[in-house]
Amino acid sequence: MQIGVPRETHFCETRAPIIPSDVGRLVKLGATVVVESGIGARLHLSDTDYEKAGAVVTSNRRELLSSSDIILRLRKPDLSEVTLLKPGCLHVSYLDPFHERALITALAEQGVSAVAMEFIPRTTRAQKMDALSSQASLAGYAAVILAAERTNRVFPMMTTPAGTINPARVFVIGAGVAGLQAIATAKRLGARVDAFDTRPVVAEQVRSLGARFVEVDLGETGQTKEGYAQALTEEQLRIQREAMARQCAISDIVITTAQVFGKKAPIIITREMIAGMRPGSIIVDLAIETGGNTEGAQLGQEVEINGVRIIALENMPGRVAAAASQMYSANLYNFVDEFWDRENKRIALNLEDDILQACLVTHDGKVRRDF
Amino acid sequence: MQIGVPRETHFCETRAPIIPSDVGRLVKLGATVVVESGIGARLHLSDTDYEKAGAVVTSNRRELLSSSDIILRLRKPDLSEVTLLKPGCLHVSYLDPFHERALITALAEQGVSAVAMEFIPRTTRAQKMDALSSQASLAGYAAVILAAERTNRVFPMMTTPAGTINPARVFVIGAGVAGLQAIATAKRLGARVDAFDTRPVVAEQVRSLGARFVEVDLGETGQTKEGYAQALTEEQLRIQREAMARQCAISDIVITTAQVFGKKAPIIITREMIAGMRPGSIIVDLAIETGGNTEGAQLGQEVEINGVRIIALENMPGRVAAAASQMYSANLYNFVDEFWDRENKRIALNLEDDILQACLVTHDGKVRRDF
Amino acid sequence: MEDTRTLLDLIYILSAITFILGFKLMSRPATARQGNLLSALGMAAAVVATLMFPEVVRYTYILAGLVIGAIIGALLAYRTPMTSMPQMVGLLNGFGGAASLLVAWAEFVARPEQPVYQGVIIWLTVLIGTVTLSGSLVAWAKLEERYIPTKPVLYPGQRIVSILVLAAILVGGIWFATDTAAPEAMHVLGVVTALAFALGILLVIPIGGADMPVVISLLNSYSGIAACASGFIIQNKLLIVAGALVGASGIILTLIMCKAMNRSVANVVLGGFGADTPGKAQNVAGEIKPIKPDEAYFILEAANSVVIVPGYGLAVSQAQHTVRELMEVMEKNGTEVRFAIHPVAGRMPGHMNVLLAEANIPYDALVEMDAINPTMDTVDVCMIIGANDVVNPAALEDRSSPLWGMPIIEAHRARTVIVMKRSMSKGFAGVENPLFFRPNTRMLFGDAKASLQALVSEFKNSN
Amino acid sequence: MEDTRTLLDLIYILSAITFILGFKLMSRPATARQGNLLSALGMAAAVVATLMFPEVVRYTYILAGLVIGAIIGALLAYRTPMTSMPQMVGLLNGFGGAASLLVAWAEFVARPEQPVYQGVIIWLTVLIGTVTLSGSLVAWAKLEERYIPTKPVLYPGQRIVSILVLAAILVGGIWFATDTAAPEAMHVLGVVTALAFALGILLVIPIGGADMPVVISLLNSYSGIAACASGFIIQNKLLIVAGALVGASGIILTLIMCKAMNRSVANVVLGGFGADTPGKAQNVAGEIKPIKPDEAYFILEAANSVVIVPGYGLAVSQAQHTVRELMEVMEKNGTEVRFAIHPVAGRMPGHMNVLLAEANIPYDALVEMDAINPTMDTVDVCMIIGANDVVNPAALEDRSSPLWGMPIIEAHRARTVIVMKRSMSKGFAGVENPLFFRPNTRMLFGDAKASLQALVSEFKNSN
Amino acid sequence: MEILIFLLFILVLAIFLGFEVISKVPSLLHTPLMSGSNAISGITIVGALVAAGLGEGEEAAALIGGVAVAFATINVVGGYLVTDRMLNMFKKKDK
Amino acid sequence: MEILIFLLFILVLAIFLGFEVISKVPSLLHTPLMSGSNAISGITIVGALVAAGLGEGEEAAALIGGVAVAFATINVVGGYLVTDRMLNMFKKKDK
Ligand SMILES: NC(=O)c1ccc[n+]([C@@H]2O[C@H](COP(=O)([O-])OP(=O)(O)OC[C@H]3O[C@@H](n4cnc5c(N)ncnc54)[C@H](OP(=O)(O)O)[C@@H]3O)[C@@H](O)[C@H]2O)c1
Ligand SMILES: NC(=O)c1ccc[n+]([C@@H]2O[C@H](COP(=O)([O-])OP(=O)(O)OC[C@H]3O[C@@H](n4cnc5c(N)ncnc54)[C@H](OP(=O)(O)O)[C@@H]3O)[C@@H](O)[C@H]2O)c1
Ligand SMILES: NC(=O)c1ccc[n+]([C@@H]2O[C@H](COP(=O)([O-])OP(=O)(O)OC[C@H]3O[C@@H](n4cnc5c(N)ncnc54)[C@H](O)[C@@H]3O)[C@@H](O)[C@H]2O)c1
Ligand SMILES: NC(=O)c1ccc[n+]([C@@H]2O[C@H](COP(=O)([O-])OP(=O)(O)OC[C@H]3O[C@@H](n4cnc5c(N)ncnc54)[C@H](O)[C@@H]3O)[C@@H](O)[C@H]2O)c1
Repeated sequence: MQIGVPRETHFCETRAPIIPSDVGRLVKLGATVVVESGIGARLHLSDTDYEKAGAVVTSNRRELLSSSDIILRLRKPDLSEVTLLKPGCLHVSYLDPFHERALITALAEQGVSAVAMEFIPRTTRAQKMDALSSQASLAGYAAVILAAERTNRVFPMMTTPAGTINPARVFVIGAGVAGLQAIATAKRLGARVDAFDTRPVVAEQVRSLGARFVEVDLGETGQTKEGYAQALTEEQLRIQREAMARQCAISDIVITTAQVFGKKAPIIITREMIAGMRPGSIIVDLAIETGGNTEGAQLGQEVEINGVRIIALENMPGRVAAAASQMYSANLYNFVDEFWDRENKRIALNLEDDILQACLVTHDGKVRRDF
Repeated sequence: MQIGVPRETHFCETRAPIIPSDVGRLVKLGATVVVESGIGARLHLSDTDYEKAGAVVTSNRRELLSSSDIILRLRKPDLSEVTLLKPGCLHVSYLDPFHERALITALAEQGVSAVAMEFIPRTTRAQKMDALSSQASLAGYAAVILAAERTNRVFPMMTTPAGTINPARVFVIGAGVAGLQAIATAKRLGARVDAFDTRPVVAEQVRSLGARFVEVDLGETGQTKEGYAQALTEEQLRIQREAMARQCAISDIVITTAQVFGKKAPIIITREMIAGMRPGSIIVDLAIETGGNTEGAQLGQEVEINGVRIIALENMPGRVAAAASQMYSANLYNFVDEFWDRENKRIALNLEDDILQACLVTHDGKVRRDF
Repeated sequence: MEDTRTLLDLIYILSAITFILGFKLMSRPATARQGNLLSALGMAAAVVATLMFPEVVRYTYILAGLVIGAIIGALLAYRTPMTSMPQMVGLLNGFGGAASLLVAWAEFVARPEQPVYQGVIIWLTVLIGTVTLSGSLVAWAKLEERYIPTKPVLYPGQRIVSILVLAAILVGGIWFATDTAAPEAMHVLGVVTALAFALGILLVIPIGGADMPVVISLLNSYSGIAACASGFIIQNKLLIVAGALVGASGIILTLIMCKAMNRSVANVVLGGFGADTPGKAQNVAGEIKPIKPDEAYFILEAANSVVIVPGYGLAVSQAQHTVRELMEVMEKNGTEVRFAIHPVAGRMPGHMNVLLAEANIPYDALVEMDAINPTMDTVDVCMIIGANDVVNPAALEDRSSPLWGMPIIEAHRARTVIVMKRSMSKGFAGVENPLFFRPNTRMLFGDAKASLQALVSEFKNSN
Repeated sequence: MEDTRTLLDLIYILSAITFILGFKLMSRPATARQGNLLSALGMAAAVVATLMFPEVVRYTYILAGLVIGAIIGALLAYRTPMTSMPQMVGLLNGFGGAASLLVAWAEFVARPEQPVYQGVIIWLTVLIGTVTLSGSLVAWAKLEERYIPTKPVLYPGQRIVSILVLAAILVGGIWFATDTAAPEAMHVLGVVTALAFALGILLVIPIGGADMPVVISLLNSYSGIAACASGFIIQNKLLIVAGALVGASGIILTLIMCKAMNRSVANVVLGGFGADTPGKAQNVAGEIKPIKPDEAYFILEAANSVVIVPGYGLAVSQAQHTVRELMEVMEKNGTEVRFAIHPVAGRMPGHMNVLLAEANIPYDALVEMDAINPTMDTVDVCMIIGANDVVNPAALEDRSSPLWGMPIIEAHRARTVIVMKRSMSKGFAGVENPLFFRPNTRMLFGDAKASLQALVSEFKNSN
Repeated sequence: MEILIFLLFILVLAIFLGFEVISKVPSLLHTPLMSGSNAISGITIVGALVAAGLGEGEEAAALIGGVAVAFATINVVGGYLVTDRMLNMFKKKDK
Repeated sequence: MEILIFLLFILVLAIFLGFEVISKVPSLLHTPLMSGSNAISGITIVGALVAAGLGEGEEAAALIGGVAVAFATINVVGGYLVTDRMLNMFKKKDK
């Protein structure tokens, strides 16, 4: 079986979908691995590094796409490239399924078995291939580091001969995977950290990291059986915003990660709230790729409103591309490994498997699940 | 007595020499405080903030300089402004005395009592006015944050479903005030930290922060009675470089702070050593303002050599300007307070005082100490 | 003559000293064996000295008794499998009670005319000795799981029957002691003996098998009291001293054992009529074996290599600093301590790393799952702190489990597994964990931090 | 008659029990007072019972003795300032020895014809009682710092003289005991008494004043032995029990005290001839008072508010986690614990913050220097951990000090100051710290982490 | 009576000593300690010996005494040996 | 002799008890405990009373006994009072 891994082409993508050590592991499974030349360039990984690991390096991207039985990549494919794919092949990548109906139909029509990384279930067993988790966690880390670099304050308390510097106050809204990692990182640096989430189970997790959970009585909120948050009612959102406003006003750094799976992210920080914040404060909006939690945030930009800097850069995991590539690559390998038939050295998709049930969006010419 | 504080004019200066709360404290001493308009702008501090604290805000810089009995500032004055100063006035700022002979002669000729912050002695009693310490400490912190932001790796170890990410290795060369703070910050973030310094007493201090001290047998090194390092012999430098080369090759981040008071900083990292480092590694050179420890480092720039990024930005404390201004301002206040005659509400310089002995470089028309 | 007496008395004093020292030594693991040996020597000296007593003139019965007793005793001691030790101790104890009761009978038979106070003492010795005998027999049978059901035997009116029997014994005692020389005295004493035998059975049979060790300890104390009482009969100081030592220390030991089980003596002996034992079997095969920190300490103390598996519970209880402390004391004790971190432990990637780094646990002490699993068979103790799903063997063994196929830290393969959590509740994945029911698993219930602190104190107090 | 005897004996048994229980209670701070009261009651009962003895027929001397003794005793007890307690105990102890020796004399005078073994016991009682008396007098005088120099009095041939005196006493003993009825026996006993008096002086005078408490404890044990011996003379069980209790427990107590001082008994009593005390006065005014963790524990246990001042030594010993533990146990004990961080503590700005944050000490528990100083007078204990320069009061008081003018944490104003460091060595600034010599300062020497761990264990063991 | 008082004195002291001597026993040692003290309670053998050694005309008592000796001996011999076996298991690991 | 043996038995038990009864005493209590046990050693008063109570013809002995009573009483009364005063100081803080 040939596994093909094209180079990522998006201008702001610094990650590589696969790293040499995982190429080696795939080769060990008995696959032929073909990668596109320059795949690891932005990570300072040369083609030779990949060749040493057992990959065939090619510059012919079309050929790679059309001859591979399995395509592994990071970002969703360009619509134009779908027709190049070998019918019946397995294609694993992010697909952005809620917004890319056309792409998915095209994949189905081409007869491709397309796996959407977004749909890997959040079960304990599937965690090793859960790229949403692995990347979100790094995004949380990167957000704090970025905020620390941008702010003109220091995070830890310092009692010095020239007076005492108070610790920075960091407020994390949404304590999912990214939020928890942000809490942990800010705590490590010595900040005073508060956090909020609508899912009540999160309070214990926040405290287990030594941060304070901001209690807001929103009434019933709940979570889906997948563990995702449910969207709030308008009234609940209003109550939340009020509480958030108070907390933001005393915070130096606000990091928002609130998302509702499959929906646009809720607006939590309004312009008035920003006006109530101290000039010089920083907001990092990690939900920007699904619409953002902050009014006025611009995808890919840092804007300043009333002296408050709102950072809404895209591809936050890409800021720590070495780690992010290592993890995404491992996610891909674990996926292939899970469904690999070691005897016949080929992929064997058991359509009954609950992981595939969830993430295999097209197969046999049909779109398999609705979303 | 009028205390005048002009705005900092250097383009890359983000700090303010004084902050409103210290203005208030000076006013309480019985002084009239005049500040130049816009003094706190880059810190998001408005003129009103200063006025509220009791300062007179003026846009007339010349008038401010020529009418004040005490001038407090951060950077050394422009040679052109010296003649404006009121003879007999006290002028407190950095003076860069080893390179600014002409400036100092001018100050003496003008009859100014000029204090060089660089010469505040490193004694326990003088620590509260020791700006070298307060700023160096912040520089150490900022260097690590900057490195963390620039590297594409993460600092802490992370054992995750997608594999284990090894902690970044940070190597700190020169564990003075800045180096120690860098060690502490990197440790906090979860890195594996090694450090080296030529002064043997430092080993214990490094270990007291939980980092490893790299033992290199250099023979006799010693320190001055002020606690500063002595310059090494050529032979010693060679031995050191060898040991450093080994350590750099396995480090992801190298932070250099090695300085020899009053001399050009020693070159510790040579081009060969850089060639031996992994592409993607980072060097932050904190000694750049006294010449730098890294061959190829460019003041104010980030250059890349063989994939190794060498960061040699100036004014590192300025990256955390809020904290740095707070501390520098406190240093200035503490200085004035120390020599303030509370009965007569005026400054009273006791020339016998060991602090003044050290830092008062011109007085009564004469240059008072040699350097 | 007078001189022999004095010599004998001096030997008795020495034996008494060996018993006292023996007790002291036996309460520390390191010296327990010497203590036992010392007190055995004292016992031997006392026997030899007694044989030289001027009153001892006939040796046939003595020899016969000694030889028969020694053979049976030795056989019992060597033939009994290690697992049946508690019931063996119970049985031996019963024999001790029998001996005391017989001594009282012998004295009475030899000299039927006795002052009232002696009569009382004889009656008392018979009573206590007999209760010890029959009670011990029941305890033994229960633990052997033969002849009598292990679980509490209950019937209505239990207490009333016991109280009536006791009253009858009391009446018999008064009758007997007021005139021991009366012709019916022997019969009265005979009836008292029979009733006391019944009483012993009545008292022990309603108590469950799991509580038997405590009962045996209490009966042991009784047998000491019986020996002490018989010492008063024949006015022998050594009997009094040794008997009182055993009686008193037995009571203390009983209290200590009850405390270790988190029960009161009254609860065991009285309220315990039909009490259920804390760790009951569940649906999953196997039984839960809860332990206390001091027992966990002894397991860890003896271990050469320990692997700690932290989980979300460690974070919840914020026990990271305490676990480092435990690591330090264990390492000081010469044990190799490693941490095995499962990739999904906790609630975010790297959760455990954050905690352990905060507690300054060196990176070298961390081992990855893939590196630890192959060595798990050689690990003495795997200590699981607030983890659950990540050590669930169902992932390897049960195709129907939602965890099936997930790699886990194979804690179950370690020689002993100690699991620290607060209850039997499930982990994140919401599935039952068969590890907790394995024969080599011990559950240390409680908040992880509290349990760890208790362990650290055990280590610190023990040296 | 016989019945009174039995009654008396029973009362004696009760007194003995009160003494035993009294001892138990007195070894725990919470119950010590009751223990003392209980044993006093037992003593009173014993005295009353004895007065009813059939042998007691003359009451004049008894009454006189009791009244005079009670008045003097009460006066001594109430008039003595608290600071002179140790020497008072020594003096009282000497009187106890005197009583025993006189009892022996009285028995001898009343019944000069005694069997040999009684002669030996009389001689022994006189010997021990007299040594106790004279030794106690010397100890008292030394502690009072009157009459006799406090420091060891040494002269050549010390040991030889002592040994010769002891030999003479032995010879006298043999002479006396072989025939107590001989005409010269009384003179012999008189000479023995005199020599014993000299021996007591010889033994104690070479020991330094700082070791006197240990000596008094040992003499206390002697006086118990003397009482015990006099019990043998008049064949009184209570005297034997009480005397033996005091004798044995006194020895244990002596050992414990020596251990707390890190000395061996031999070192104190023999080698101690001229030993110098560990904490000697220095140039700076005042004296160093080293303490052990258990004493520090008692001070902290009783404190309502504690301020901890960390310094560079805390970092060196990496004791941040342990200090947090101590904070937790103290807070559990109801004590308010705050940390006062001096701006220049450590070796870099914010050094202490890094440590305390790592150990998860909440920011709320940190107080700035300016905030803590005004409240320092109300602080029960200021605990200084590896800090030195930052608490040096010379900065406030000594114009010539290089630290003059630096604001410090004014630890010296707290009620009690506990300083934890390894030695008397100086801090970064290289200047002597007069704080260590203040009357309210106690030095807890040792690595900060080890000391803190010891304190934590003390807290944990005590409940 | 005098003797009884003495015995009482001894009893009281021994009881106290019994309470004191065992204070903190790790649960590991509960069973061995119980077993060891059980063996000591076999001291009743001394009484049994005296009874079994009774001379002429005390046949019956002596016989009872003999049986008592047998029981006591089982207790003593079995008790010490069992205890020893148990303790033997706890030998410290060789470090 | 019998009585001597009894006394010896008692002595041995009492000594052991003495050793056991004090095990871990905080140094804070060293002085009070010493002082309290010192008061107990004043038990010699019992012997002194017996001597001082001797009747006719034992003038001398009784006189000596009287002095002994005085000394012993000082020891007992002073001892208990001093101990109590000391312990009074350690009263627990009121929580
Ligand atoms: N790593 C990630 O990124 C991530 C993210 C989300 C979810 N998860 C999931 O979380 C699970 C992690 O496994 P795990 O073994 O670490 O945790 P777990 O399976 O959730 O088990 C944690 C156990 O800790 C115990 N516990 C809680 N508080 C405690 C306390 N104070 N003291 C002692 N014990 C306490 C609980 O039992 P008691 O209540 O009986 O004490 C519970 O059974 C996996 O299923 C994983 O898929 C992981
Ligand atoms: N904060 C800064 O930026 C900075 C920078 C450079 C210098 N300094 C200077 O450093 C000093 C700081 O004052 P400080 O009070 O923190 O420290 P210090 O005055 O240097 O005293 C530290 C004390 O800790 C004790 N110590 C060392 N290791 C120990 C251990 N393992 N366990 C217990 N005690 C230990 C030492 O006494 P033993 O040897 O007897 O144990 C020493 O006296 C000031 O003089 C300050 O000026 C500060
Ligand atoms: N089984 C596993 O091993 C595993 C692995 C990873 C994640 N998970 C679970 O998946 C779930 C989703 O995690 P995620 O990080 O991907 O979530 P996400 O990115 O969808 O959302 C981020 C966080 O924002 C919160 N949020 C939504 N609306 C909000 C609002 N109005 N205000 C504040 N917060 C709001 C959510 O509750 C969530 O915690 C979590 O329960 C997590 O524990 C499980
Ligand atoms: N008394 C006080 O309170 C106080 C306050 C601040 C600093 N100090 C002392 O002042 C001294 C200087 O501190 P600093 O940070 O300003 O020093 P610095 O900035 O002059 O030098 C930085 C470090 O580089 C080291 N160094 C020099 N040459 C080197 C080489 N070839 N290789 C490696 N390292 C080299 C020096 O030893 C020093 O530790 C220290 O001893 C410090 O403790 C004292």
